[in-house]
Amino acid sequence: MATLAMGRAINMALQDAMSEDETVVVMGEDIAAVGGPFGATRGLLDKFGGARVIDMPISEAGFTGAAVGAALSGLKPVVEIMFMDFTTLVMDALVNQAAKARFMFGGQRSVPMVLRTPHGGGVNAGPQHSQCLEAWFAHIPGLKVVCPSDAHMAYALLRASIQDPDPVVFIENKALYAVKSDVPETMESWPLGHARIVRPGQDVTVVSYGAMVAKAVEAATQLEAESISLEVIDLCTIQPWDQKTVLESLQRTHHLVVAHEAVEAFGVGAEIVARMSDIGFDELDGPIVRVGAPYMPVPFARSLEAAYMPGTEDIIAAVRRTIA
Amino acid sequence: MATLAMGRAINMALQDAMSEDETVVVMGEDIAAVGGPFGATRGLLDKFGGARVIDMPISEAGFTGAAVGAALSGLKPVVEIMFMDFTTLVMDALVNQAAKARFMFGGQRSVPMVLRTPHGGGVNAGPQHSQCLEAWFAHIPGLKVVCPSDAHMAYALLRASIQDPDPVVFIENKALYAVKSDVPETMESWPLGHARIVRPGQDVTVVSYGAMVAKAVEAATQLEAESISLEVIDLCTIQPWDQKTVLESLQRTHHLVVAHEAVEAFGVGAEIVARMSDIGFDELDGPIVRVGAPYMPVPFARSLEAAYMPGTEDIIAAVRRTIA
Amino acid sequence: MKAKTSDQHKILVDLYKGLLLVRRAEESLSSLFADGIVPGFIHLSIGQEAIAVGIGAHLSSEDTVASTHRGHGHALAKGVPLEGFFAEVLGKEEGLCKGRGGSMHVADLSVGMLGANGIVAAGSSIAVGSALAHKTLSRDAIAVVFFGDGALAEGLLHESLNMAQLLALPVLFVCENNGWSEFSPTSKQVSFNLEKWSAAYDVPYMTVNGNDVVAVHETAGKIIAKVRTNQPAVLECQTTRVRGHYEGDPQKYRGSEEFDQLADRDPIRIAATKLLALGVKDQELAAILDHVEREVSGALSAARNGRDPDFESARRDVYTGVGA
Amino acid sequence: MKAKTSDQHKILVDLYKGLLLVRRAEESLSSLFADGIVPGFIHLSIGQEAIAVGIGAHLSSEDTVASTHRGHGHALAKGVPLEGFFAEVLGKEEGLCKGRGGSMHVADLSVGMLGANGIVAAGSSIAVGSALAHKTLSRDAIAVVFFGDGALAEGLLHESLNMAQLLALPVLFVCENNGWSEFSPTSKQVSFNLEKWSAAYDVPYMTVNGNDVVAVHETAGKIIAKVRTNQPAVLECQTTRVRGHYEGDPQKYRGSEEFDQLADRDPIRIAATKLLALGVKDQELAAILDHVEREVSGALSAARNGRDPDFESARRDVYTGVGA
Ligand SMILES: Cc1ncc(C[n+]2csc(CCOP(=O)(O)OP(=O)(O)O)c2C)c(N)n1
Ligand SMILES: Cc1ncc(C[n+]2csc(CCOP(=O)(O)OP(=O)(O)O)c2C)c(N)n1
Ligand SMILES: [Mg+2]
Ligand SMILES: [Mg+2]
Repeated sequence: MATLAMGRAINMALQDAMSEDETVVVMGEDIAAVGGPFGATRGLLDKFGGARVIDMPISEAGFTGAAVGAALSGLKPVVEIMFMDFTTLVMDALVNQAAKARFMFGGQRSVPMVLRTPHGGGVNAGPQHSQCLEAWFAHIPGLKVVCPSDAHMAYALLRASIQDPDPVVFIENKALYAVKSDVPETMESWPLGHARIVRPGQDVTVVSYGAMVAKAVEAATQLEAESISLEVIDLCTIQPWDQKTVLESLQRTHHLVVAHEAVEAFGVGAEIVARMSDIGFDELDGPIVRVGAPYMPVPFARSLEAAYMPGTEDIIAAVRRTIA
Repeated sequence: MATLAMGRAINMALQDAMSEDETVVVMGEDIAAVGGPFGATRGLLDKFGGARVIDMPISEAGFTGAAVGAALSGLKPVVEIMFMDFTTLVMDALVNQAAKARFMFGGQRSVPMVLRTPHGGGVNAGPQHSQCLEAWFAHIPGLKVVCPSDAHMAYALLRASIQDPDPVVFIENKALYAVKSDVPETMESWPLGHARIVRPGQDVTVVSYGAMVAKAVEAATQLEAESISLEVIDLCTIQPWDQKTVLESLQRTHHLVVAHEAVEAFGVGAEIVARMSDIGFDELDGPIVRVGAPYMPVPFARSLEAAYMPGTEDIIAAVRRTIA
Repeated sequence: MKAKTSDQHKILVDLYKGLLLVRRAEESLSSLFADGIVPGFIHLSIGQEAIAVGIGAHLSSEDTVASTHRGHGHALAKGVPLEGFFAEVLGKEEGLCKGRGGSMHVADLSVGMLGANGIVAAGSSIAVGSALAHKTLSRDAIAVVFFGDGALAEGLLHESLNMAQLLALPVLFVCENNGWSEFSPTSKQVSFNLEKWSAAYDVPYMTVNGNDVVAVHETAGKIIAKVRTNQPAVLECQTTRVRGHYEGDPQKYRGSEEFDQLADRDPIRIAATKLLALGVKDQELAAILDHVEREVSGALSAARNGRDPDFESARRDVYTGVGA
Repeated sequence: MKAKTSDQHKILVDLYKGLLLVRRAEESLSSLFADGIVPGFIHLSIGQEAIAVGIGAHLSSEDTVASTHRGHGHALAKGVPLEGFFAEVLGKEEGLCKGRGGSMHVADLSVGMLGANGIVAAGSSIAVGSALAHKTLSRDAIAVVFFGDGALAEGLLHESLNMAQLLALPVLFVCENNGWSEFSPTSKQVSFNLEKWSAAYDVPYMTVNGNDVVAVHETAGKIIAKVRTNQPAVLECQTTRVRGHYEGDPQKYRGSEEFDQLADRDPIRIAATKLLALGVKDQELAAILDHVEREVSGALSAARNGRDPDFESARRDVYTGVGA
């Protein structure tokens, strides 16, 4: 066991993917010589050269569209969009082109591309550099949506995302880049569409992803003292998501909490609740409670952002409410 | 009582709004001399002149951004985006600028603009001219989202949307443009955030909006024969939505179906279910069943699109399942 | 000298055939559309065929083409099979895209046709990416993007031209300038001159009479030679849209003088005149027409006999390899 | 003659004061940032102040300004109150935006400051819309958008310039060309020449040494006179970024020769030299500095004493008039 920061794990996954498959290229702003604003692409230029590590102008729509064309023409582009808020600029390329091409061309060709982008608050980056928009992408047939919770999963899921033949939106919580966690000596890829039970438990299932997973684990630790046992599930892939693992857990615990950093209203949690309260209706011994951000843009000031961010306390409150 | 096509009602609402308030301007592609591809702006140029009825180049991002700047500077722009699929091009203007400006400027100024756009299938317009994306906008704090179900509501809600001080995404199901329905002699505005019980009933509540409302009413008519009584609610406003009306209905019927034309997964219905299965948990005598499109782009061929579109049959099946 | 003449002769005969093929295919679709047999809406390139045909003659099946909503000519000139083309536009299982895309999404990756596109200007970044793949994978191929004059207002085109020039990519940007953007003259939508615009990026620019297939072929030959050295370039083709923006458009916004001039500018008439001047006999021309006629009607009736597409296999094509 | 000199003198003294104000405000923020007191990240305009100051001197509070991530100078030169400015950047309730936006969203609508912006190039369309409002509402005002050289790669800028020219709007496009786009030279990101580019749109263009406040003031005066006649125009200011892209950026990517040249191009030094040449005494300059110094430190300490923003009132400002 070694420990690794999530940013470093992403960097390793990119390196390994590029070593293994010559058609993998990376594209984005300041990703080559500089190695990316968060360092995710550091060293790639030296190792793989400018033909595969491509600095792009500030033309997000243009180079994401280019990635679609490249993916249709034999490359596997991994695009970096510096902040998830900027994915607002690339929605046509992702939604009308990448997501639909395979389907609307009659299955002639897949679009093997990955769009990496950081979301999330906690660093006072303000309303236009913090938003969590994963729910958008999960609503689009043809896209896959992935969000790792730590270094190991970031490596494993990014490898799988790059290997995947379909367009994947790969979301990195920026507060996790510097967070170190244990990783095995050799890391392998983790299949898309499979959740992971991070911590088994009996009383309440907590489904989460990304940075909220650690907070759910923390809630579990705190509630142990009261003999409330949480089963914490890391969704890993948001679309297609692992309904089976969640349902089986619900069948054991009969209580469910869904937690994420994104705004609660119309967020990813809504789908999980809606699905489970349908196929799992007879299993439910209490309401499914969601934890998510309040209905407001991510505010800048330290005190405001701290009040805004959903956390361990909120998960604990949700657990209490579902078993009340 | 007169009867009116929805397209005509929208045209009247624009006319009346522009007559009443000189700061209302309309902007879009081919909306002036031509009156808009769906005729919604017909006659406005003659009546209000080129300074207020403004043809724009094919620059959706640009003119939606301009609408934000205009709204911050004293106008009330009503922007037309020709197909909802093209809103992929204006997400920055809507999400990072319009939605956040009031909040992030400390409440200094509101952004009174409306973005009108048609969604929906049924006319074989294919994968890039049919998508329903309302769930995206409903997830964005600061935006309001409205979707009328017939001519009267289109008039009433568009008037309210233009009067509203905040940015409103106003969604028109294109299959309804030519559909005529009864309207009162004098039409007034209908407040945003208020649902409407279109048809009272006792056994199952069906919540819906846009083109699905008529299908829900049709389902109610058909099920009458079996003495199953549906209460059909037209949501009218998707964000902020009328939780009170829905909850009160659920408290009477104890069964809920939510139906829309958008893809079911991560759609608007998910939020309604999630919310009601939380605050209405104790009221539920059966699972809340959703009706929505399957997880695929909107296909082109007639037979495919017909199979794709959720309809009355699906609502009836959902009703049977929740009371089973 | 004699050899050269007969080469020229052969080339011109082929170009003429190409023109007739597109023309007759579209005229057939036009009457089927009027009869209600073509679903959705279709945009015809009648009057503009010489551009697709003159350029297409220089392209191999490794070269890639990104097209527009008005893409029938581009597809046929790129060599997509006629029957599969018709079957697609008619929404049949035998269509190139299994009837899922229709006229606006005709694609055949096996011959380098990356697809028509429902989003104005979207092809430009797709072509840039395709060219990037050609170059990165050391393919001796170029990418061609067709776009209309109205599309010049889209920011994406600017981003694409800039990227192509920065990265020295083999992309040919072909502007089909027909003076119209839907129902409005493009002069009201585009304030800049394409020649000067290209010069600002230091991108080579040529212009040609887009209704003269010989001129297009010749000029395209020159500029494509440049593009094959990884120098992106712009080719502006002055042309005429004969039909409405889409079929069914009554074109009330066009003056009769404009229509009067169309006959003289008919690409087929222009080509026939040249052929006759080269000594080709009337009968030979008649024989070509006859040949094309039979090809078209054969393909069309085969296509019309096609099956309705299979819904379940469509559903499985949202992601790759989901299997039965 | 004498009057003119003393006018000039007075103007130059005011410009000099303006420069010092921005400089000292930013230097203070720089050290507070190093001490961990400023939340988030800040982009300083040190070395570029003459542009904001020279242009700002021509603007009334009816005129509007749309700014960038590097917007402190634009805000201060537009006349936003210093204390509210500092309080905002520090995330205080007393901030211009109640601490919700921070450095990247400083706005003060009461003086026509439409906001800094976290999205590169977004200000351009906002300015176009603001100018549209000025014109439509017959206000004798113009809109100014500032943007960096890197922003030229964004398609939105192209759309905005085209719209402004088509609609004959009073917008001044100011390019602050500092040669850098984050950590990369802009020469690698923008393939075109702004002068030729403007010419393609027939938009008047001027260029000026952006480090010489007198030159900026003079040139801006001329070009703004044109803009006030509803002729959009481009002003390119050649300038120097002294600090890193953001505070904390070690600038390893810049050579020492570049830094060596910065002192000679310091706008304050250049202005001081001119003032001394006009006969202004050293003491007078010292007195100005002293005055500014006191103003800045007074405002800053007041701002630092501000309160944490109120979360509940922030939440209420998502929509207008939600009330307590
Ligand atoms: C992004 C986008 N905006 C608007 C439209 C609607 N639309 C389809 S074709 C067209 C006009 C295109 O004009 P031009 O590029 O000159 O092509 P032409 O139709 O003349 O061939 C418009 C506005 C669209 N399909 N996509
Ligand atoms: C749409 C968008 N893309 C990327 C960024 C990240 N970013 C912030 S500033 C910047 C460079 C801007 O360069 P320039 O326009 O020259 O302005 P300068 O920083 O030199 O003042 C980038 C890429 C952003 N904020 N918005
Ligand atoms: Mg055209
Ligand atoms: Mg710069």
